Amino acid sequence: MINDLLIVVVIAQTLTAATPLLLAGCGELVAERGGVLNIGIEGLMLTGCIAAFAVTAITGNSWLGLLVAMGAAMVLGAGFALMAITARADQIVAGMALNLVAVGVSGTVWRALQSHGVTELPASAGFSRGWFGWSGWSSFNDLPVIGPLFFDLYGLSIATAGLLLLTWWVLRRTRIGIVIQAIGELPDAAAAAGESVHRWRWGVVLFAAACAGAAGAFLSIMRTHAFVPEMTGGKGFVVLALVMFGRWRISWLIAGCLLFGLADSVQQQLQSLPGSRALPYQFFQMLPYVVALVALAGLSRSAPGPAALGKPWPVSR
Amino acid sequence: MIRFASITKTFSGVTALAGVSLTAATGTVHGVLGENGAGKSTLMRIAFGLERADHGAIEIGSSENRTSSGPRSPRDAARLGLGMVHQHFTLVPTATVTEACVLGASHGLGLVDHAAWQARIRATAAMLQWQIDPDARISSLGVGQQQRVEIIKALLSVGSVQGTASPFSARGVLILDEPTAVLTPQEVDELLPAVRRLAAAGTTVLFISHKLHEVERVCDAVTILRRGAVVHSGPVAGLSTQRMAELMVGTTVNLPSPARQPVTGAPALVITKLSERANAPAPRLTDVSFTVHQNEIVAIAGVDGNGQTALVRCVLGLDRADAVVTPGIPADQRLAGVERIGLIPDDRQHEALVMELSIERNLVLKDHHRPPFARYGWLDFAAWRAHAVDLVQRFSIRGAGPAATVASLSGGNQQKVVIARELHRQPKLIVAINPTRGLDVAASAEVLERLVSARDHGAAVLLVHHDLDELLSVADRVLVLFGGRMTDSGWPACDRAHIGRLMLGVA
Amino acid sequence: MWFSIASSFLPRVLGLALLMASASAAEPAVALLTTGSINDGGWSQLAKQGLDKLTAAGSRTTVVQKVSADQAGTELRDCAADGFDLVIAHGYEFLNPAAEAAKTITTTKFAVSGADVERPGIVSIDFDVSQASYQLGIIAGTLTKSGKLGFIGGGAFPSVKACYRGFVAGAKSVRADVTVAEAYTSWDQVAQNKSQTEAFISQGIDQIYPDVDAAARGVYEAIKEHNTANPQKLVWTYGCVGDANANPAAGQWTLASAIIRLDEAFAHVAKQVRDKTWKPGIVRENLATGTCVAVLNPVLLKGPIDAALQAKITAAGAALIAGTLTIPDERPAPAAPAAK
Amino acid sequence: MILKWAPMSEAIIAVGAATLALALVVGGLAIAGFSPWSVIAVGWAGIAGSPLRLAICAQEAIPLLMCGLAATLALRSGVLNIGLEGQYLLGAVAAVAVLTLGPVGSCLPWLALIAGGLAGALWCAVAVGLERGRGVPLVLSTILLNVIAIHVVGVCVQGPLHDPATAAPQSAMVPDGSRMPLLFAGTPLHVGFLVAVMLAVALWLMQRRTALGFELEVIGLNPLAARFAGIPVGRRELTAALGSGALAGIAGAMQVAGVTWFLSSDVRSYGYAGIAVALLGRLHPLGVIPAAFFFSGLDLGARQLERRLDIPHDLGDVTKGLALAAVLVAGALSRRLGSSRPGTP
Repeated sequence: MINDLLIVVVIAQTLTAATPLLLAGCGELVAERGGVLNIGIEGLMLTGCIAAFAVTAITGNSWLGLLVAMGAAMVLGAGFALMAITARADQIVAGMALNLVAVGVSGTVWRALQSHGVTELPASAGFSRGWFGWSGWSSFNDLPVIGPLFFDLYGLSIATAGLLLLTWWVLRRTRIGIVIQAIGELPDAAAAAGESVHRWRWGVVLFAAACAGAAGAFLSIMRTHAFVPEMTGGKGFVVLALVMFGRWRISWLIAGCLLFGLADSVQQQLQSLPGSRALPYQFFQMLPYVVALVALAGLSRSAPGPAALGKPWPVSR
Repeated sequence: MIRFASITKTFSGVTALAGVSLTAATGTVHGVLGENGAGKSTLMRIAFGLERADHGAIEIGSSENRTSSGPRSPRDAARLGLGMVHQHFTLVPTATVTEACVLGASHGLGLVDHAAWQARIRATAAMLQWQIDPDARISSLGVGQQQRVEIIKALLSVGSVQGTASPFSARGVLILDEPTAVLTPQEVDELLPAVRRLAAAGTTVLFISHKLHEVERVCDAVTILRRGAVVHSGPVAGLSTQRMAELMVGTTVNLPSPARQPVTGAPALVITKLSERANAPAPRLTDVSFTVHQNEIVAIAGVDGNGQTALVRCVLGLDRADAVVTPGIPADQRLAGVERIGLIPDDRQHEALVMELSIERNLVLKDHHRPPFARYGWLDFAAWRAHAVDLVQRFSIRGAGPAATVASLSGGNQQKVVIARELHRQPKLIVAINPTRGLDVAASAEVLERLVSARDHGAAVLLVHHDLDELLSVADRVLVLFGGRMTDSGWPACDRAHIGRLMLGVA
Repeated sequence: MWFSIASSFLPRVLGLALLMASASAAEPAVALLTTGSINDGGWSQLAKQGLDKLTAAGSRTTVVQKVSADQAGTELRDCAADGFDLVIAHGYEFLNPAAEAAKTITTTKFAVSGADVERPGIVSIDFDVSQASYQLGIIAGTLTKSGKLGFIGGGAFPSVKACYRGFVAGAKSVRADVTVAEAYTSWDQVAQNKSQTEAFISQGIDQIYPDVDAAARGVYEAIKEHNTANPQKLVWTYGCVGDANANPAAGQWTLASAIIRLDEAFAHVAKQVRDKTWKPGIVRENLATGTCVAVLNPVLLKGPIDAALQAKITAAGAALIAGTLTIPDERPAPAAPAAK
Repeated sequence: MILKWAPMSEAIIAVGAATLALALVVGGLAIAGFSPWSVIAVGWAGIAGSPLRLAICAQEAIPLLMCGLAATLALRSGVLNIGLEGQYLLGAVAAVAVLTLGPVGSCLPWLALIAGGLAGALWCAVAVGLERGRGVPLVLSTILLNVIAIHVVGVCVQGPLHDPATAAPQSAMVPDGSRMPLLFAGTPLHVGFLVAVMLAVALWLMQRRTALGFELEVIGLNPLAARFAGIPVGRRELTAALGSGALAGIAGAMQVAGVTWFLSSDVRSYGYAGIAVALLGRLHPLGVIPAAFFFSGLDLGARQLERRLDIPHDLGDVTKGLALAAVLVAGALSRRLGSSRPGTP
């Protein structure tokens, strides 16, 4: 059957692997377009993982888990905004502090959950494949090609596609996009137009945090139905690299995430081939990262990025 | 119309405005004259809602719009019918003209109807008899064009434009903050009639300036501020420029008078057929040749963005180019050469000074690695201090002493630090780019004085300057750069108008 | 300074610790060092459970988790200084640090579990899961329809490689033409393991044996998803180290688990310390000692694992214990001692 | 990254922030029902309860201190080297290669440090080369190179550096004769501690008293002004980047030569922690020393608390993050309030 073809499987896996990257990347792209570099995305994703898992495991309500994951990430994101925007501290450092706190808090919460015996999601909880479990769609799963590549994906994968489209549209066609461009390129211009630079930057940071939280929820309550400490495994840092790789454009971000997902998916297929053991397995595991690096080096000189990226505002002299 | 009534404002104990009252009638152009620090900008920031007055009232348009202490925010100002064009443009370089106008002139968050906005921009431009491409990127526009975008944006923002109807309104007030500071004479000649057209259509224009002849040409009435207080207010007619200058400054200030000398010095900088590499961005420098002799100030005039930056970078050896000959500086020691040139760069805060460091450290910056300031790479701070104390005194740098940060100094004193560092070694060649930018009249005069004195002591000075008046007052020779090519103005047998035409490439 | 105030409390706290130390002199005091979190659902969690049994038996115990090789020396010395009679360093990474610690510390005995070589002064507990994995391989070789099997490891550690070796040998013993794909992922990235499993399934692999601790959850989730959607093309799986036969995700498709009875192994060493029969060397835990065994999923005994298959597994087990059947060992001879 | 040097107020900020973070966490534990006094007493005993504990604390501070110095050198010069993590690992790999493949000898640990420094600098040079040659931002390439470095370690300990005696992915043991000498017998503290402290002092002197240090500071504060003042900015930045890579590499080499004596695929890196330490030390080479002790003390104390009182040691990470956040906010506020404060001469 056509759906069993390697190419279809690899593409489907690529889409799934790219989903958390795209989701968190979409938020971070908006934040960076608005001039805020948050290297704490890794920590926010981890926060999303544990918050979604904890709430879903305790209440059995996956939707609540997803919401709380976004909310918890936004709370930490607010802490970051307080440091980096309101107090005008260095954004990179604030992001590092955020990562440290998030790793520690998620570990502590996990310990607390375990000491109360909460280590599994209830059987019925957690999102499954398909469009958030709407049964009507599942009959399309077996359609050739579009079944596995469209109907049998996870709900958040589809939602992410929609979010990317919406973000692209908002950035391109609405005044929101124009203001975000202004606060990222020349915050003084936005201020002169009567817009509050701080309020807008808070907005983009909270949006990025919500996206990262949702990406974390994808990993824990949707993709794997489990939590393991540090299960994000550096994906948040990959997201940062991909946003820069994507030159702060949605279309390039999508290309970058898909390329990374494809490399990951291909290395898994390669590892399964007989004879692959002639090479240490670490060669395969580093493949996606090497591909990303080579792709970057192969591209022409990358764009400089938003002019005010990483710079506190107002600049005090 | 707009009326300020007894506006008072203090910043941490320092009075910026002391009971300033001013009335600009509907459909007039009202000049606001004053030196830097006289309070013009503060008054306008209060009018535009960026600051709040401590006391006083502002009345805009008609009596029902009266507010006790002015608009609360720029948005509020726009609602009241007040638009402002800042001296420093607030245009996002990556945005298009349309996007810039949408950002500044509307406040919704929703979908942007690009077609409608483009129509409005075209209509407004047409009425001012301007050509504007709404899809052009701001970064691709010249300064004059950018200013037009700012004016259109301000007009659109006061909400008086409906569809393609007239952008002018009886209640609209437009503030132009030093609008001619960056323009060529020809661009000024195009701007001033447009200002008159605006007034004729019913808009009230506040014209902030310190250029007397422009006020004379365009304004109906003028208010002169000095140290936060009104020293004169009344119609322009019957007020001589000499009187205006006296009111503005308080005393008579003499710009250095061009004491022309016959060129006797040896060539200090010889540029022969300088061309940028083929892949350089436009305007690409092409076949630029000139010589600067000792005892001579050669001024380069030109509209910003015609290759001045590239020329300076090539002369300094920061960019590679063909055929630069600088006597005494081998072409391959490009960066070494920078140290020997006395350089007063355009943006002193970013290009010359390290704001976070002390005056002392900034003064030693170029010499830090040689004796007596360092031996074998090891620094001798005692020598630094002695050096700083000496220069602070010689160049009368006023501040909290050599250990104070440069950031704590006023703009004029910051520039003095740069000049002290660059000129105390009596370099053979001095390159100065817009050395008086942002300085008040007295400080400007002092800076130009220093350049002339250096010239008199034998230095060759290459001066790139945006202010044509100041440039003409000190230059021994004027060259004009247009589109990357250099033309000799034929000094001294030429006049302002001729230089202006050369700057626009229409001669 | 509040630090000096705190230090006045110090003697009291230390006195408390000493009091605890003398509480039960009969049973040895045992400390456990783990590489991972004691709630990792696998290797480290099982060790904690093993330790808990010792606690129940009256030993004073402590556990130090998430210890890296950098910190191992400190922690080993700490445990010795706290008067523990035995430190079980649970992971091959601790072999060298424990051997180093044993050079200077004689009061405390060190046992390294999961180590495959002998080092002077310490006990290396070598868990040979290859025999139990061989039995799992028999099931896989018998039940596979495609003839394609898969093995996923978290990293190429000795105990992991042993599982792979046994599994391959067992499968080939019943069906010579089977192929076993081998992939390595991560111990903590659940999503990565799920993707790897999906990649396996897409290649027609229908028996998957994971040795990735808690991240095996990803493997089971992938199998649950696949089997729910394709009940006619079932994929079967196994457990490793811990008993995964009742795992909540894919319990009904988990045929058997090759488990390590860490509690028994630990009790064994603890008993030697108590009875003063402890001596350095390598302890081989395997099918014969009853600590590394295959456990069939009881709910599937009437289904896929029929009586004939069960008999085959039992017979192979007997042969492995008797030594008439050996699994090819690609490891070097254990004779070579560490460089001095 | 722009910070001014005013030692006393910087120290007050850092100490205040650390105390605040500790107080918050201990207070949180008090709310959770733990006696704050026993928490402090047990934690303190774990850090400094005996000379041995102090020695352990110092030993664990070494890699943090070295990576902190590496971060200080880079960040002060405006070079955003996030790649310390990978440079540390490559330094460890090179050191193990020297120590286990070469002959045995007391000069070998020092050779290993040199090799580690070279390897760290080389790994950093890859990133710098990509930036200069291909325009790949340093932040981006180093993030990717950090991940790649972990796998490079894996490849090495399974391949060329693999210990043939075991199937485990780890290197052979460093022979006794090739190890870093210990500072005090009976403690694990090795002479690398002195080396690290001397490097801190050397770095401080370099930054404060040499023309190179002054140039790096100017570049860090305003690269454009540096360029216009005739400082060869590109070359100086390269010096800072490679220097920080070398320091991180030496950190990895020291850890292998002095503490672990072998390398496995599960090796731990201190690169990111080093950046945090440097920031808590307010990017001052001497401030980094107490900051490194604070971090290693937190680790030790948290592990003690977990063993004795069953308090999750993850709270140590939370404390670090809070301290960093507090120091950041306090620094930003003091900069804003004290913008007219005279600088140091």
